[in-house]
Amino acid sequence: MPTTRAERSQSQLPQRAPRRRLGAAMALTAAAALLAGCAAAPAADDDTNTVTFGIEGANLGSGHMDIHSTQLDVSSLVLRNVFDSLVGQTADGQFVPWLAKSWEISDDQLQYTFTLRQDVTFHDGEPFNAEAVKANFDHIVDPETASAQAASLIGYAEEDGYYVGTEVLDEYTVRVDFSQPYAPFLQGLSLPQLGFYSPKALAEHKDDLKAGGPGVTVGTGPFVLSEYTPDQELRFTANDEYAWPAEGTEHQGRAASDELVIRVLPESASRVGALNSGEVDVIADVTPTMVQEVGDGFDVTAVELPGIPYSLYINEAHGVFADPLVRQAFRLGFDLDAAVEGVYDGQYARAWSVLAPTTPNSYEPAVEGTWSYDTDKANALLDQAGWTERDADGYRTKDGVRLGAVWTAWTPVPDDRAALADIIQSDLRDIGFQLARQVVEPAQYNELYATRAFDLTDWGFSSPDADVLRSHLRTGGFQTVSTVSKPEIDELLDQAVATSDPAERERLYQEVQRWNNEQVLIVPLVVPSEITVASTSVKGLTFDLYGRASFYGATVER
Amino acid sequence: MPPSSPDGGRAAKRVDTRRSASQTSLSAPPTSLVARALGRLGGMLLVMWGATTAGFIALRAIPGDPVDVMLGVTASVGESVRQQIRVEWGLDEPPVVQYFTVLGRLVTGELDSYQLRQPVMTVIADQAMPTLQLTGLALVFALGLATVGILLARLPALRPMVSTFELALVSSPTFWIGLVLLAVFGYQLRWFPTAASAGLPALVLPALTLALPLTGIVSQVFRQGIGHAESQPFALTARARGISDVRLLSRHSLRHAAGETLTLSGYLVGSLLGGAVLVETVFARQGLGAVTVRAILGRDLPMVLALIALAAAVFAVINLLVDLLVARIDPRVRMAG
Amino acid sequence: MTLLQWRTRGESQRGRGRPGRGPRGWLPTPGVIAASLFLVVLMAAVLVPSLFSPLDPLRADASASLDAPSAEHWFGTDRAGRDVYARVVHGARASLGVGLGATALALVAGLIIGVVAGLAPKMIDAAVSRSIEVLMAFPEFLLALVVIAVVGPGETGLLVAVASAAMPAYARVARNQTLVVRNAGYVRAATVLGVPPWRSALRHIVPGTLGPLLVMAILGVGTAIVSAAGLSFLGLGPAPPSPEWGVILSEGRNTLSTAWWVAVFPGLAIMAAVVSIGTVGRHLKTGGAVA
Amino acid sequence: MGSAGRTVTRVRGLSIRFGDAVVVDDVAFTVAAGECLAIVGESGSGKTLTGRALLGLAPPGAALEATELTVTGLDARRYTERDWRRVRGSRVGLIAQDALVALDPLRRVGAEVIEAFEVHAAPGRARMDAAMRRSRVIDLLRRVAVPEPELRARQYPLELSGGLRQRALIASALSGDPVLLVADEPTTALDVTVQRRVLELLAELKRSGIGLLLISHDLAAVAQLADRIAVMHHGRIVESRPTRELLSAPEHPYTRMLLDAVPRPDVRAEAGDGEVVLEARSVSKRYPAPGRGVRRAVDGVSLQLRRGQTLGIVGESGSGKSTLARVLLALERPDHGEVLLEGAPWSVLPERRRRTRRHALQLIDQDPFGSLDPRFTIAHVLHEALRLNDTGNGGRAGARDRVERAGALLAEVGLETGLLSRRPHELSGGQRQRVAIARALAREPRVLVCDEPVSALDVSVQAQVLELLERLRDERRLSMVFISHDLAVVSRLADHVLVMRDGRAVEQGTAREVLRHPEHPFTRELLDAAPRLPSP
Repeated sequence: MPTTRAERSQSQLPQRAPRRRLGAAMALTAAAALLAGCAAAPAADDDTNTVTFGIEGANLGSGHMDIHSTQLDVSSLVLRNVFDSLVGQTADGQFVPWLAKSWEISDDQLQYTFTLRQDVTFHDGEPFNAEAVKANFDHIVDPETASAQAASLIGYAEEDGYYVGTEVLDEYTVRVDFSQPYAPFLQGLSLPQLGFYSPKALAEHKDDLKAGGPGVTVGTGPFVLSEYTPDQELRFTANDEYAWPAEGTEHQGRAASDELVIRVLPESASRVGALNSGEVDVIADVTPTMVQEVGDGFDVTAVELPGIPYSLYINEAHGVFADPLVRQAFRLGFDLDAAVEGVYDGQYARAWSVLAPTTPNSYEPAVEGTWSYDTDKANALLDQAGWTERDADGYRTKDGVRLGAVWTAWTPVPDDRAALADIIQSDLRDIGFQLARQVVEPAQYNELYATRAFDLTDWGFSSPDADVLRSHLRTGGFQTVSTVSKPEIDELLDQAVATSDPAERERLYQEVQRWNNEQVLIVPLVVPSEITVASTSVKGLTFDLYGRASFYGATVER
Repeated sequence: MPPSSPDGGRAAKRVDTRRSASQTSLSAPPTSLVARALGRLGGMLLVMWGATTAGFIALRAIPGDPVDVMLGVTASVGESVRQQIRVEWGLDEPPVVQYFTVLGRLVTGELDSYQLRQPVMTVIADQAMPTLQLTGLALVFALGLATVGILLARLPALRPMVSTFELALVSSPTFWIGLVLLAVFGYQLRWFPTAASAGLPALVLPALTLALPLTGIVSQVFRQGIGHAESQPFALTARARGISDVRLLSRHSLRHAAGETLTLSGYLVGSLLGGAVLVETVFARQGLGAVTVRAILGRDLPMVLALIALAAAVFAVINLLVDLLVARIDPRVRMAG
Repeated sequence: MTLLQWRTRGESQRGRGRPGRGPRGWLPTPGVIAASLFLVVLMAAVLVPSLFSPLDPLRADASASLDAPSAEHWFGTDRAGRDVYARVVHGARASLGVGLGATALALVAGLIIGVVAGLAPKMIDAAVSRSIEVLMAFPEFLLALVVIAVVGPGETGLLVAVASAAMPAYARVARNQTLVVRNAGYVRAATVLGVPPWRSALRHIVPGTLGPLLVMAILGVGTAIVSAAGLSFLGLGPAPPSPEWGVILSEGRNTLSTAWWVAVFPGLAIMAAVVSIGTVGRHLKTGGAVA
Repeated sequence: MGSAGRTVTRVRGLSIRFGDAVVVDDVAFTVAAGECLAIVGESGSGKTLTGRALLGLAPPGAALEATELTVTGLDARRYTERDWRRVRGSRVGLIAQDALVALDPLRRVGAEVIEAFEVHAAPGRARMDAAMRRSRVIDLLRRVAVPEPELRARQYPLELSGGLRQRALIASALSGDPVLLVADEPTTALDVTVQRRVLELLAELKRSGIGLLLISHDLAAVAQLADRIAVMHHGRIVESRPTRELLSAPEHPYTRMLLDAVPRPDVRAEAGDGEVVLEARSVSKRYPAPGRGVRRAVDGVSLQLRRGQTLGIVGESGSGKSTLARVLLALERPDHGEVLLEGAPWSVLPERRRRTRRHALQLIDQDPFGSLDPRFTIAHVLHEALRLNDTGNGGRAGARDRVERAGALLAEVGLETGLLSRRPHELSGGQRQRVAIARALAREPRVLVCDEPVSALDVSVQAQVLELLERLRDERRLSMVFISHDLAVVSRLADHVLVMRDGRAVEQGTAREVLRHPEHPFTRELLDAAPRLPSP
């Protein structure tokens, strides 16, 4: 149930025992303090309470500053500070009023009517009202926006979409219409992607939104973007007018700190280094191995990400995977438990299902323990499938053809995934299965992907709603690797998206998960966690369902 | 020199026979400075144009739709959106039209990056600073260290050591040097911050990384140059005047070695952008190197072309500076015109 | 002329009194001997890697992830629990292969382009020389990146990229050398004898140009290995999990603070290989083995 | 000689070794103030090392021994490098062979000239002001008769002509007021006319009281200047006597050989009246000069060569001799005019059509080393030529007896067949030139163009090669174009002479006319300047 899940996921990671001798540790601390002193010196503007946050940054600077068009997690992480949503979602998955005081859903579930707060203004002084909501939603579904995520969150699609349009009923009342029931809507609304730009910014800076910047990235949030150096730094100042946090938020009124500085530090090691030396107060996107590098005196928060775990996607229409026996054998042919333990040092959980346990109202615990490393069984299955001969290199063959598949990934492959793949590859060799890996550049990957010209690929897709499965399993879905039509699963998914009763939805998605477990189309590998590490001097830091740090109530005690 | 001198012509011919084709007559009046500068400028533009054209052709040959790149790997958008983007960026035009459009926009500075959605000039201007700081400090380090190496190598006892060290530096991959420095001084000793944006202290290790192979090459070439100069007949005559070793170095051989070293240094400085790619990756720094890698991996044609043009321009400008400097040092070059 | 004869250890000038160049100056120093030995061992590792490491470079062992160097794993293990020593030994083939292959390719292409330019009419020579200049205006690494972007990553792409980056230098030297040789007395003599130009080119000019290029190439192999490692380091090298020094190195860079051995040993291997090649190459150059 | 003053240097029992090789062996000599001692020897005789020993500038690796080595009366055997430094420049000055490379090309002439003075200036007046330096430089340049010394001091060595450069070098050696000058081949790289003036300058210095140690390979060049001559051979001084005595009655066979080898101006009777084999009709060849304009390398030269004739072409360096040779050989196409070979068009033909007739006209080049591909064995070199004959005759039959024919060719030029397997760098200069001649003969030529064929050779070898050429010409009834800067050499072989200057043929005619009754002043100047031994 949601409550227990949230508790389970938001666990404090155990601190590792300090590995270095005390003397060394002290010397290092001294050095760190010295450097911190140096680094802090120019910014010693006594009264200002500044929180500094180090992030990986990914491709944020590459035109992903428009919350409506981007699909990057980092955009949400950073821009949450500027943009508020109509509804909020508490840690236990409940939807609560935010910019909307209340909402009503029609019985046929085709109309959502929102009553807005009347005291909200944008950073540029524009009032937040029904017109602003409509302008933003119109912007999201405008083809020119080329929205990669927001449009699908709102239920818009060029064909067979759910979203019909937005109507202004009066100054503070707005109605969103759907052509058929679309259950994930509130979920989507609670995300920064469906946040609100000042209509003035939308009109005047339409072409600059992707590049972003002060005066362009203008929302209603607790922080105002005041300085922006792409790929280096974002500076925010507290929005003094702010008085409209989501219901149930502990902190109230203006943000607790005066200034929030987000520094882009792409390398995991350098983020940890910066944290240890006091250059930054909080870091995000910490890898499991790097957690060990964090010294004493820091809070580590790990939140298992909802959505689809990091998984292998099998193209059953291609090569040897057409045979279900081979798919079964493939899954049994590598020691996932040992691999995940070895690569992630026990910081990430091994995945069982195509949905992560933290995905609200959907997880199927019954699939746990249903498959594990078993070379005897895998060998037997392959024998049964007719792959009985072995060639000089020890690989199985059938009719002179070697048993093998190509795993296509796009560059860059993070170290942990590469190591995981190395182990999988090595294990599969023992059962006579040759798994080759092909790492291509994103552009080339897209070419291959468009025609599904590969056997196997990999990614993880975090999402707050189980509906993410629709794009991954439904026939013809954008992220559906298999090109084989499967009416039974399509129907289940369509049913689920139109169902708003949580229990019924959960039942439907559990069925989907069991189905995948039998079919072996997606092989889940590991449930990643968002790991954030903060100095203990940081107070009031909170986390959302994705483990993203929220700085509204955060301050640093110097 | 006065062309009227009857001896002048003869001197010229003797030069011809003695030192191959590179040296020629002195009797010709020097071409006017303006004309020469214009010639150089023209050559520079030609090289830039050639390089960008080659880049355009190469990038057109690459498989992969730039629209995919703009959208990202996991973006789900329909065909009409893609078409919309294609029209917006002129990607639906025939290649020749695209070529001239891109070239025209490059010249006027209006060319926008596919990925970054800002004018490439802005991106380059923004990112040039970190790279300039990096390469600038690297140059300072390289010259300083090379001087130390050269001075140490004057002591015969230390010469083999210096030379071995040089060879090791020249032979090590830049990024590996970076990693070792990072591991030793960053993680183990913690003398320097490992975070990229921690100001000057954070610049030390990357600059050192970039500088070390450079040091090796420069000091090697410089020492060879001095050795070569001191084996020339004029060094014998100079010694026969009773001058000291120090004077031989400072008044004679230093200048001879400086010419070659400058030429090489110019080439190396031009290739620092390439080195910056690796160093910026290792140290996770921002800068043109990082932009380059991302632009190429992302098929960001406009960005790549701008970077190529920039590299060609840097190359040409540095060459020009080096030529001017060498001509200042070496009258033979100056007179060859 | 007497002066030159005194330069016992210096490089001898082409075509000028070097009658008595015996085995003097050709005596290898201990460094050269050590370097040669290392190269022999390296070549053996390229041909029969299992001779040096019985362990499988691809064998992963999740339970032995990032083990420090020990008697069992001389260079420790990487994150997937593979033996770093075995990977370094087996990586020699790819690294040296690319280094040698790329150099050979650059040499041959540069030789052909350079000789053709050197012999062709002025117009063509000017065009080719300009093109070479354009290529040289690219920083080597940028050129390699662009080539990889065109050819695609992987061992072949790597080889072609490194070769393309190195080629302009060879072409330039080949062209200049061709111009020198073309005006050499013996080529003029051949013309006067009535030797057809194509035969003169094949028998005199190409071999005459090849000498300096070969010396350049010997040293170039080291540079090529380093460039290839750099590109592999950026993830543009051979497909995983095949061992290649640059690849192994880049696998180790994020574990630098916890497991230095993954990155340090392949780096040492590159350095040792390149230093050895450089030492032997210089010795051959000054010893004048390539006439 | 009578003019000798006090002894400035005395050497006894000087030996210099490199490891086991003794290159200077028990050498003894003295030089007095105002006296000139010339050490004459061929390359490798140890004469340069001997001169260098007086400056303490033996190359690394040289072991030096002497029972006596005094410089201005001081025992120099125990000198440290520091002591030597005080001696160099201030007591002993060095004038090296080639001023183009002996002066630092990157420094102004003035700086080079003043350096020794600067270094040795007494510490008391350490700070010399610029005006003083300048006036000292001007004085020095004046002393060596450099015109416009103010201008020259500001120029770089490269901007000076060869003669001026050599004078500047002498000035730089004089700068520290030395009492002894070691002049190592001071005139070798110079044209005869310039050479003469430099020798006159040295003679003047000698008269002013400086002791001069002159080192040269050229007996004739030093004969007028030297008071005494020491002949060096294989590291030993084989004979050392006053000049006149030595020239008139040489005692040692080697000295006699050297004397005999000196080419003496001679006039050959007109020979050959057969048909015209090679003809140039007012040919011109221009090269674009750097900057703007053109340089006329050959300007309207006409000549005729009949069967059996030898046409000598004389001129100083840069006069266009070699360009003319290349035009005659059709290695360059003339801008104007035409060359005819055996009465048929030659220079106007495309190379493809010329190739079948190339064998008739062969070349002996100046640099015997450069003209042989260093990668080829001698057999290979000769086969390359022989094979062309075979294919030219339509049959490829010759392959088998090629070795035999190559051997025969070597025998004809006086070489052993054992050399066939050698490579050029294993041969001596004379041997190489013989191989080049053999290769030319392999193609059965009718005309031989010899471009400075002996100028790179030692005098003794020079004479042998000239003899060989003469013999071959007569035996094979060859016509010959013989190009040289050395009038004496030309006069020995040529029956017709053409004098070139600045690309033009200033005078041409039979050897008798031109050498006995020169009309053009330049020809007369050349004849005057040619060094010759004083008639005994």
